[in-house]
Amino acid sequence: MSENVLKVENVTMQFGGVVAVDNMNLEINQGEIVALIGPNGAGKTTAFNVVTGVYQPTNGAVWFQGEKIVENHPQGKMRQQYKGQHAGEYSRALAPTPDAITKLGMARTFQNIRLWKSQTVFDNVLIAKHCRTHTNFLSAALRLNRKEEQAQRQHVEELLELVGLSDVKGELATSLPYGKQRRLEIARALATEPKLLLLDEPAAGMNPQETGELTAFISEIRSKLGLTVFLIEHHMDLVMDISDRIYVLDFGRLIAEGTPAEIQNNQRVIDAYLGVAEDA
Amino acid sequence: METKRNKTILWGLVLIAAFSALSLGAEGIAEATGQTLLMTVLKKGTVYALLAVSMNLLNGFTGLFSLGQAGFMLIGAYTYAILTIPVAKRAGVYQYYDGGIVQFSIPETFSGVFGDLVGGVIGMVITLVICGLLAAFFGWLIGLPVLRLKSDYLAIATLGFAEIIRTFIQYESFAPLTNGSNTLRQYPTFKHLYPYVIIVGLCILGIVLLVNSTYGRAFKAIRDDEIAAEAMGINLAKHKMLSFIISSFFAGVGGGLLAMYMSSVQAKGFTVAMTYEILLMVVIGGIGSISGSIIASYLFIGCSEWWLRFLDDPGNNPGGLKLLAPGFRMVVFSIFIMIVVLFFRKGIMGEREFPDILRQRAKKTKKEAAGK
Amino acid sequence: MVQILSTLLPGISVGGQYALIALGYTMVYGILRLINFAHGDIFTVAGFVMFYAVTAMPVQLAIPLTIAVTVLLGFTVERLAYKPLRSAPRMSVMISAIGVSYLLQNLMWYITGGQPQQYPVIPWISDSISVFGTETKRVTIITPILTIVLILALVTLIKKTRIGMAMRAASRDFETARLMGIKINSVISMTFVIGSFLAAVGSFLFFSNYSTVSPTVGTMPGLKAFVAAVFGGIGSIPGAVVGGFIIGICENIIRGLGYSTFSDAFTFALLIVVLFVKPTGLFGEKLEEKV
Amino acid sequence: GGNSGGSDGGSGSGASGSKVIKIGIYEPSSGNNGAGGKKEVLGIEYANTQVNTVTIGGEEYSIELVPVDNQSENDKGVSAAQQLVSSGVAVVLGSYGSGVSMAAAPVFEEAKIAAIGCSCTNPGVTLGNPYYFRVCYLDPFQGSVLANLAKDEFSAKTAYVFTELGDDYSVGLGEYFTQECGRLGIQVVADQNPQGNTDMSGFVNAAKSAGADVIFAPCSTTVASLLIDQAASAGIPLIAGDTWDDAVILQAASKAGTDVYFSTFYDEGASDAAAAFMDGFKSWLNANSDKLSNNGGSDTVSAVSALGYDAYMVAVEAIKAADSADSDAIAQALSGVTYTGVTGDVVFDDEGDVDKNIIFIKGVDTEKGEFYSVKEQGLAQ
Amino acid sequence: MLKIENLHVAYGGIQALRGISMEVPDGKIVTLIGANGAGKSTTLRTITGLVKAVSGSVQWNGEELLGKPIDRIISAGIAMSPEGRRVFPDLTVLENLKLGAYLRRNKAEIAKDLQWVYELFPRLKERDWQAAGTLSGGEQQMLAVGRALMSRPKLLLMDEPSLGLAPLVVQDIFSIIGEINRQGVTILLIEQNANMALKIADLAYVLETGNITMSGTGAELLADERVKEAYLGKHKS
Ligand SMILES: Nc1ncnc2c1ncn2[C@@H]1O[C@H](COP(=O)(O)OP(=O)(O)OP(=O)(O)O)[C@@H](O)[C@H]1O
Ligand SMILES: Nc1ncnc2c1ncn2[C@@H]1O[C@H](COP(=O)(O)OP(=O)(O)OP(=O)(O)O)[C@@H](O)[C@H]1O
Ligand SMILES: [Mg+2]
Ligand SMILES: [Mg+2]
Repeated sequence: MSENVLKVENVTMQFGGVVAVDNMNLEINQGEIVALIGPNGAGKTTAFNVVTGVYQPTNGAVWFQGEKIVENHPQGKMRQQYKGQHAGEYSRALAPTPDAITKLGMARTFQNIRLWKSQTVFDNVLIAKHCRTHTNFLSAALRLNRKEEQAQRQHVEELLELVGLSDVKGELATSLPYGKQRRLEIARALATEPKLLLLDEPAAGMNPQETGELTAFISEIRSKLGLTVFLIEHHMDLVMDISDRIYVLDFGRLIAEGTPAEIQNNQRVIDAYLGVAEDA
Repeated sequence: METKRNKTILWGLVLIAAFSALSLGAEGIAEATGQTLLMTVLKKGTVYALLAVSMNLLNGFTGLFSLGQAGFMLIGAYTYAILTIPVAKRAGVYQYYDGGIVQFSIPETFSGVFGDLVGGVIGMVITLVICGLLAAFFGWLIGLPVLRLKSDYLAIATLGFAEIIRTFIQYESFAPLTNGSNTLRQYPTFKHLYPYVIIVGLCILGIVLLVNSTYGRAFKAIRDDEIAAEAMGINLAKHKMLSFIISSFFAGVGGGLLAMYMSSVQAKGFTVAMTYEILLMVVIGGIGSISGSIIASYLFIGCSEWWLRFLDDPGNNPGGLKLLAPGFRMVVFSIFIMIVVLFFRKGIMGEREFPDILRQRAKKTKKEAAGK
Repeated sequence: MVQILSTLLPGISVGGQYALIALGYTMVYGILRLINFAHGDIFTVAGFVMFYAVTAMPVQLAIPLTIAVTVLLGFTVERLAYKPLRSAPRMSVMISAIGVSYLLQNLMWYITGGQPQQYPVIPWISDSISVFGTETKRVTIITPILTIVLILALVTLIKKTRIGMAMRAASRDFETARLMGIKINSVISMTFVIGSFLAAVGSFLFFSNYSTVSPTVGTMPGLKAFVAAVFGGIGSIPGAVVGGFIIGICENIIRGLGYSTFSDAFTFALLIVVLFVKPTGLFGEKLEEKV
Repeated sequence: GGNSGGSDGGSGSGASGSKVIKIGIYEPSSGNNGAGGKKEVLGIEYANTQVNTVTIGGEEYSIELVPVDNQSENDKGVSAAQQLVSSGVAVVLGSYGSGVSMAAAPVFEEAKIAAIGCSCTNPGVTLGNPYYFRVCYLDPFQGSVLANLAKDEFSAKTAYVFTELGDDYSVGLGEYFTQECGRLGIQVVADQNPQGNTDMSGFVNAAKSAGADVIFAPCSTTVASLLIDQAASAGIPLIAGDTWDDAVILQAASKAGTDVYFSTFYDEGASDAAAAFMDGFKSWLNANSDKLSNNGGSDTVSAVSALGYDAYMVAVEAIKAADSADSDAIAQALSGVTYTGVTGDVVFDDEGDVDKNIIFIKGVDTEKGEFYSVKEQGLAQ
Repeated sequence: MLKIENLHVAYGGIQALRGISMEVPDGKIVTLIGANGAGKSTTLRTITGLVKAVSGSVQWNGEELLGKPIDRIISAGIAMSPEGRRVFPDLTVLENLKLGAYLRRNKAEIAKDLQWVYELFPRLKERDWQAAGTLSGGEQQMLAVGRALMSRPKLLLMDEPSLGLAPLVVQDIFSIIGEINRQGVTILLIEQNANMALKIADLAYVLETGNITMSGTGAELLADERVKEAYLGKHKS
């Protein structure tokens, strides 16, 4: 079963005249940790947004577990403005909302933390389980779904245990320190029972010490839950430590792909992104 | 955990029973002492409690800023009146339209089967449910185009729909159905307070249960952060619509109850001002607090329609002052509101519920006891 | 021709009045993200102030006095009812605005006894003139012209001047605006001063046309103006103006066709259609949030 | 329960030791009809200064007025009415505005307290409610009479009927007017003003292009003053119902200089009693600045004040006839009361309405800035 | 010189700063490091007046800043690039930069500084028409720093300027910090990237749950075992 989990096929994302992602092609296999790196404004977050359904790409397609989930071609005003390639190849407009994609088994965290502010740590995770409930609102209100609810709460407890937040589960999410909020975001994403986890700069705002802890944590959940992880990060310690493969993006274009060792020594990547390694 | 969740239903029913019994007793005392105004104010407060809670579900729990409440109430009120006016009285009510085109009355139909009292009550309750369903249907219809709008745009669009509904109800060509601009009246009403308490209590219990269910949590997630909610697999369109429809349903039921309370309805009263009033109650009670909405409704009604009335009477003027005069009451009342808004920013209850406060108290006293 | 003109003229004139009031909404919204529900009432107060002022002084004095009092009122309302809520949730400020509206209406009721009052005749602008054979007041012609002049001035102020830039900066993020050295309280007061000034000017034009002031007379034009602001994209100045004129003209066409029952409903229906196609109004900024 | 409500209320001991009987005033003093409501109250208050005691069972009772504000709104009216019931009034007067009266009717009926409407002209107020009475004529009659006026006075071939959307008084009166026009062969063009609209020019233009000889505008004074201004420029005369008997109209019409005719309940020249009321009321008003300001600042006598006066007097007659302070007894006695008031004779029919067959028509003398009596109009045979 | 003495700050009941004292001498780079939630940002926000202190004193060249309105503090020559970038999302890049110079009047000099900022961050020049809200995270960070520079401050407060920046740009940012410092600007820097911060800092303080627990020159702290253990990560230097 060498079916890849995620395949991005000829994706171009254009905002007016700005080409944020330019003809991107990449594949992620089952169980891998793949990093996407590149200079600021290279289009990494935008690529995530396309994959998760927040943006509809201008052209191209996205496959998830062998199924085409997103597809588009330049339409309307874009037809003239389009600067990318493969213009004629796609004809459908397939644009599920993010929630539909999440239900398929993909979950993400955000570059700027987006927890539900007025909710407790526990509820933040529990709410994310909502997409896996089967009861309708009437039976939920009348408490006819006790078994399901019970099971969900049990799962949430386990997740919190896993990410090490059990002791603060009753507190408001926003009262946590930054590092723990990041972990909570991951726990919340895990609650949707994903196969593929997308992390957008999970170590931003963390000091090297905390980053080290996070690195270990990501490896751990990958092996425990059998996840596939796709992450964006600027902390090279983390990236080089845990990635199986790395894609490098510059001005929306993939400029390199390879193992950490290959990337670290790729002159193009060094010039565009890494710089002379001082402490990376 | 499980037992606690069962308790909500049980406690709710017990509370409703207790309050109905209480209201029955109070009514007896009020009648004996001639203080019937208390009952009237309580009746209205009860109806408004439901209206405020249903608005809170939308504005407070789901974060959808809607100003269409009066429109849904209007639908509820008219549905109730149209379906329950006794056939014999229709000619008098629809005086310009030959008795109108609806020639049946649901309570009367049921009276025929179950006897006057039981059948009448069954008919009235069923009609209230129909009020809710019809309002919910319109909620769905309106929700289709407007729910994609954000914050203030949603507010003005829903407000607009409420106005459109009002115009259509008053439209001459529909008058055989709606009686046009004229008053609908002489329909059956509940004389006592306790039926209001029971019906409103059950409705609010339903909302409380919903809010604390997985769907209610999803609503709150949408309120706190739509983008995150969607990314976590919550279908925005579906859940917003659900909240909107449920809120409309209860606004419709509330409208039906309000019609009963007023004993006559006329579309011209259901203006934006009514929506604003309910919104004030919601905010004064605390956005996102059901017990807050309930408390605020009673306080609001009591204050605006009862306790301050003496301020309107020039006869009460102290000394040579000429302050007290018609209209002064409303000035004082608006100042009250401003004070609450400015100095109790989170409303009376904030986002807490009444049981939370009790729990906190208990914790505190426990702690104090332990401290000693 | 005369028929068309006689429907169009009032439409343009009403549209101009809506536009002037709508500007007040839009400016305040643009900076505070606040629907200033009290704006329509400030406009009504301006009407009453004028009414009482002319009983005591000549019109030439009453006009500046009215403007001064209205501006002062707008300023005071902001200081007392909105400023203390600067860090409160948006909903609280909105409720405060509803509260102020409630208070102003009740206060006017209390003071005037609810009796509609005849608005004084302002010489020259109330004179009748004939345009292409249609009898009308001079104010009908003046309104759109004045509106456009005021708007041009306003757009220049906001786009080209320092204070304008400060206003736009403050509109999203008070704290950071402060960090730039912007005195946001003055900026906000300025907004209210301008908005109230426009409301006062609007009141001269409006009441000269419609002659009666009563405590709730401002509610409907206020609401319409608000709709106009949303229509054009709330926060957008040209939007408010275009919205005002479109609504004013459409209303009068509908009436001209004999469907007055639906003129309000139509206004709202039109609004909903526009919002359906463009969820943030004709010229509204997209409220897209970058994820 | 609830049946014994207020039937034994209505009496008590006053501070001075003498007995007191309370008369409730259920009127708006705020909201849309606040201005009109206050004038009605003035008539009642003036009446109270004229007759402030009544003898029951050989004992002298002083009459105390209990006013309450129904805010011109149906939902607020219910609690206001209940307030009166709670304070134990023996009989109620009011209200200006048929809608609020209908909203309160069941409250009074349940408490078995009679209510006497002063100026609420909608048939629905008294219909089917044995406890509601009124001293004014009804809309069907008024509407028909005004149609006749249009024909007699203006030889109208086409009339433009302008009503207020959502206002039952306005729509109802318009409806009756239109029906009678059909009988009289007058063509009718109708239109409705949406609530809160202030721009009337469109309507006047429509009337003009329809070739209307007259505009019939049963509407509130607020809308009226907007309309008059516009109608003046088109030169079309206006006819209206009883609400226009108000100083606001006088000002507006004088300023605009146009022909305005309206029906009214009261004409000071109709009888000696009417003239006496006029004089007495004016000097009472002028003696008290508060009252004067409640009357809109002028001493113009509104018909609703006269109706308020008559309603009060009828209530007093009923108390006398019942010879009891019991509200239900007073209600029973009311149907038998006959009284000659300043607005004409009051004799109640089975529904509790009075039968009047003549309506006073007044107009505005734009030069003098005064109302004058045009004629007494009845129906064409 | 900026001198902080015994500063206490609380948010409601939460004590964020519990009596810190520190100095930022003229012309130096001073860095403040510490774990998440230690109170670093709070310190900067108190200096600029965004947060009210409970007690203590903050003196800038002898003038007490506590209690002064923010615009007064800014016009005294202090600028801050805030945590989380806080660019004005609706305004263009150019307008954002111009707002940085809001209190300055000399148009010619403003234009010159604009060129300077564009040289420091060429990306901003490319995008000067774009609404700042649509910039990528890193681009926004550049804008925030550029905007602070536009006021030509004497004292520049920087709250995690390297957050979310690409490694290459992080290096750039640090060399820019060095550069503006050489031009005479005093700098108070907060960094998670303690390693680099300590390298360029003349003076450093460690903040732990509202208290200053260590201080010394950058080099001293860099060599300190406890600092290494807690902030620099175990496995790499
Ligand atoms: N909604 C939008 N409208 C216009 N331009 C956009 C929009 N979203 C992103 N962009 C542009 O697209 C480019 C890619 O942005 P993106 O956020 O994907 O960068 P990134 O690689 O995630 O950078 P960083 O590492 O700084 O977060 C940027 O130049 C940005 O300005
Ligand atoms: N607005 C606020 N309301 C309540 N508490 C706050 C607020 N801002 C900060 N705090 C609390 O004050 C303490 C210090 O916060 P501060 O932001 O200064 O930390 P920091 O050192 O800058 O951390 P980070 O590295 O995460 O930026 C923390 O405990 C935080 O939770
Ligand atoms: Mg990014
Ligand atoms: Mg910080």
